[in-house]
Amino acid sequence: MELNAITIGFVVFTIFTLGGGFGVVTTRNLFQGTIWLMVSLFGVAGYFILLSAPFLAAVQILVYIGAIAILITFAVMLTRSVTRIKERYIRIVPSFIGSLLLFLILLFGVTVPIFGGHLPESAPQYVASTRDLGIALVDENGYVVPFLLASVLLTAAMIGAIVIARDEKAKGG
Amino acid sequence: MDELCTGLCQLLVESGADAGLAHFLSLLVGVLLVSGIPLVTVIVLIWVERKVAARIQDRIGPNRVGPVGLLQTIADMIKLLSKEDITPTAADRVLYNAAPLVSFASVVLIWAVIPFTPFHFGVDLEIGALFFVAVASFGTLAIMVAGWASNNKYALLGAFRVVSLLVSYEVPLVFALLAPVLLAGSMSLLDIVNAQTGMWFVVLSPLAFVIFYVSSQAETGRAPFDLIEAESELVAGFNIEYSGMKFGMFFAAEFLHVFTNGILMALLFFGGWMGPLYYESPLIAFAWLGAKGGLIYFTTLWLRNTVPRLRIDQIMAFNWKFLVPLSIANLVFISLALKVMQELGVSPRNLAEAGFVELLPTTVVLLVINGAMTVYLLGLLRKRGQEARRESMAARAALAQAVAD
Amino acid sequence: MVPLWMYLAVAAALFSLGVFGVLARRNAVAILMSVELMLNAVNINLVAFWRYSETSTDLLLNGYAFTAFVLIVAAAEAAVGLAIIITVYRNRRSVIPEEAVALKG
Amino acid sequence: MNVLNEWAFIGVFAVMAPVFPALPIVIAWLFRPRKPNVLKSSTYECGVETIGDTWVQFRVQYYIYGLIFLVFDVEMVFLFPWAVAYNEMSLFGFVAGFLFIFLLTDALFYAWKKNALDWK
Repeated sequence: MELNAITIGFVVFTIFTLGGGFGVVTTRNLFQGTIWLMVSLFGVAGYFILLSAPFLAAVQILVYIGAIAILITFAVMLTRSVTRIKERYIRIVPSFIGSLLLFLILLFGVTVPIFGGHLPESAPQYVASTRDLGIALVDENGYVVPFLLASVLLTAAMIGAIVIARDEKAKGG
Repeated sequence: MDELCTGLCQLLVESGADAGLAHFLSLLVGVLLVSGIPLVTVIVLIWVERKVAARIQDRIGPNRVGPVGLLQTIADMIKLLSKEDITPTAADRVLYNAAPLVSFASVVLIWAVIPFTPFHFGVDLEIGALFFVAVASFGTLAIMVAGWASNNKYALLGAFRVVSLLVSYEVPLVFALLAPVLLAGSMSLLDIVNAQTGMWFVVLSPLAFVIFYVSSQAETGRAPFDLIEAESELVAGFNIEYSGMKFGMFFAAEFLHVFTNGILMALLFFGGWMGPLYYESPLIAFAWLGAKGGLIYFTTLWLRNTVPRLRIDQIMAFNWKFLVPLSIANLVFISLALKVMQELGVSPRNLAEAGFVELLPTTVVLLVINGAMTVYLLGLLRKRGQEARRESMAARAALAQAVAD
Repeated sequence: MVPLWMYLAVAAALFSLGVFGVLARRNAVAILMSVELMLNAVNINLVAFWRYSETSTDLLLNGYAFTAFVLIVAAAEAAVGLAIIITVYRNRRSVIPEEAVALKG
Repeated sequence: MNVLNEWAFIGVFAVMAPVFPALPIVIAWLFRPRKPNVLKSSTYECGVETIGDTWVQFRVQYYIYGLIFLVFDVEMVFLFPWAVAYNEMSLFGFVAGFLFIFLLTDALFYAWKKNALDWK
């Protein structure tokens, strides 16, 4: 691997993604955990840019850092998760062994043997643009059904979450 | 790498520098040039803000340091340097210090995609319009972090209120932003400006501009939505524990954000650098953009200094029950009318190549639709206002009755 | 260009981190965050496969569009999941899933 | 490749952007006086001693606004490709986009009817 903008970017975003992920599963303080999660997801957005999908990167930033981060923060405050739980883990040893095994299987059992040398190292030159996505999303031969189903899902999620979260007996605070 | 390496990069390579290094250096010079503009502007902006506020309040404003007080900001910065910087013991030190940096950086980063003239810009991203919304969401998170990391009840309470205000007003902002994107058929800011050759978008969709204007006023936390600064209620809000230069950074970010929004509105709705003789020289184009952005900026200052603050329940109700439905309806009507006209062949499909005359029928139809919506909305608001007045008068009368009894 | 398997390796690592978080963390909010990590690991894979496969030339946007839909599902999951956590907390004063056993047989 | 060059610019810009505000803060750190004392660096609550956690319990309404925002944020983001492709789109696609908007507007009106939008 030569040293150029892409490889530098890849290394930086890997540090962000995995470092942030490590922070999420280890930090005691859940507000800091939220920030770690955002660091990790920012790294994933960086990957999307390296993979020529800048629209998805923008969506990632907007949805996660703009909305889900705020939502998780609100939930952390509402449940006082920051201060209440002293012990972080249950069944830590079996979980650790299990996830380590999973990682090794995924890496050396699936990824390296199948994709290590067989797929082309260079990607196709032509990249679909946001306009192509827009046309495909609402095309009858494209993704119009999942597109509308997604809309139904969002509506259902919003209605459901409002019904669940709303407190009939008003509370001060 | 070779075809990318032009201009300064090429010069460096020819003088014997490493190709990668030359590439990086030319990028760095570009970044410094582009970011220099907002950084110089913000120093002037603080002076403008104070001077305008003073004039509106019938004062003179800064007038001691330098000619007409122009160097006042420099003097203030030197003063801030000598101020003690207190970090509360209970604070989360890393996040506490990072928040002002992210807050300021999120505003400066918007300038990376702003085209200053047809030929001078940092980058012209395919997703330009989405980019600045995405970058602005870092600013929201920075406020949340600042409020939490201060470890202060007032700071956290202030941050919660401000963040819920910011996210709420982002909805109409982005729906209004969809109108120019739809008209231009592109998210690149350069394409959006070029599509306004025949007709400015403020004429094609005035309501979208009004919604964008109002919600960006809220996004920057300016009156009548200045919950960020609600001194009388929240002892200043999320930045209460900050002092010295870090406190200054939050304010610099806010001032710069207001002006940035002015420039963005000039680009999205007022044809950017379009104006007489703009093609003669990039300087004239740049001057046009600056003049339009500055004028919009001035009106926001004017508004800030003349209207009172709303209560949070009023702000939220105004957003969710008025601005959001309006912005959705606006988008629906514009896209419907345009599609019908395109199918009938009255309206051109590519606005960038359409002249003023070709666009006339489109303009008239869209203006009529916008006018009808405005009349309806004004009627609605009038009715609602009368109801509210009647309610509060009844409440007042009941109170007087109770006191009399 | 970075070879495909490196992206897949990072995604595998992120996924395993998420699995560890889901299994081992006590707090329900932390578990939800770990699920987000797993979803994002899947997204990296989808986009990487889309980018490196030959089909991206002829408008077959499968990976691209799937990622978009996964994002939508992630948003819906976060909204409902957090709402459930808040409600459980309100009724039981606890955010530990093992303690919310009212629906158990 | 050209696209990535643009993003390299954004990358350098993103690295530099926090440096600009950091510079004056660092300079201030070099010059500023340091006289901390217990009272000065205690939590500022108008002189009253702090009681209890900072993380007091908040009202659920904040979460509900965040939730409605999240749903609309996701919706808006997917309207952007639709708006970009607007001029080249078939009538069918146009109507599908409309349906998408209407389905989500439903949710807003539901929230409105249930008074979930009221600040209480």
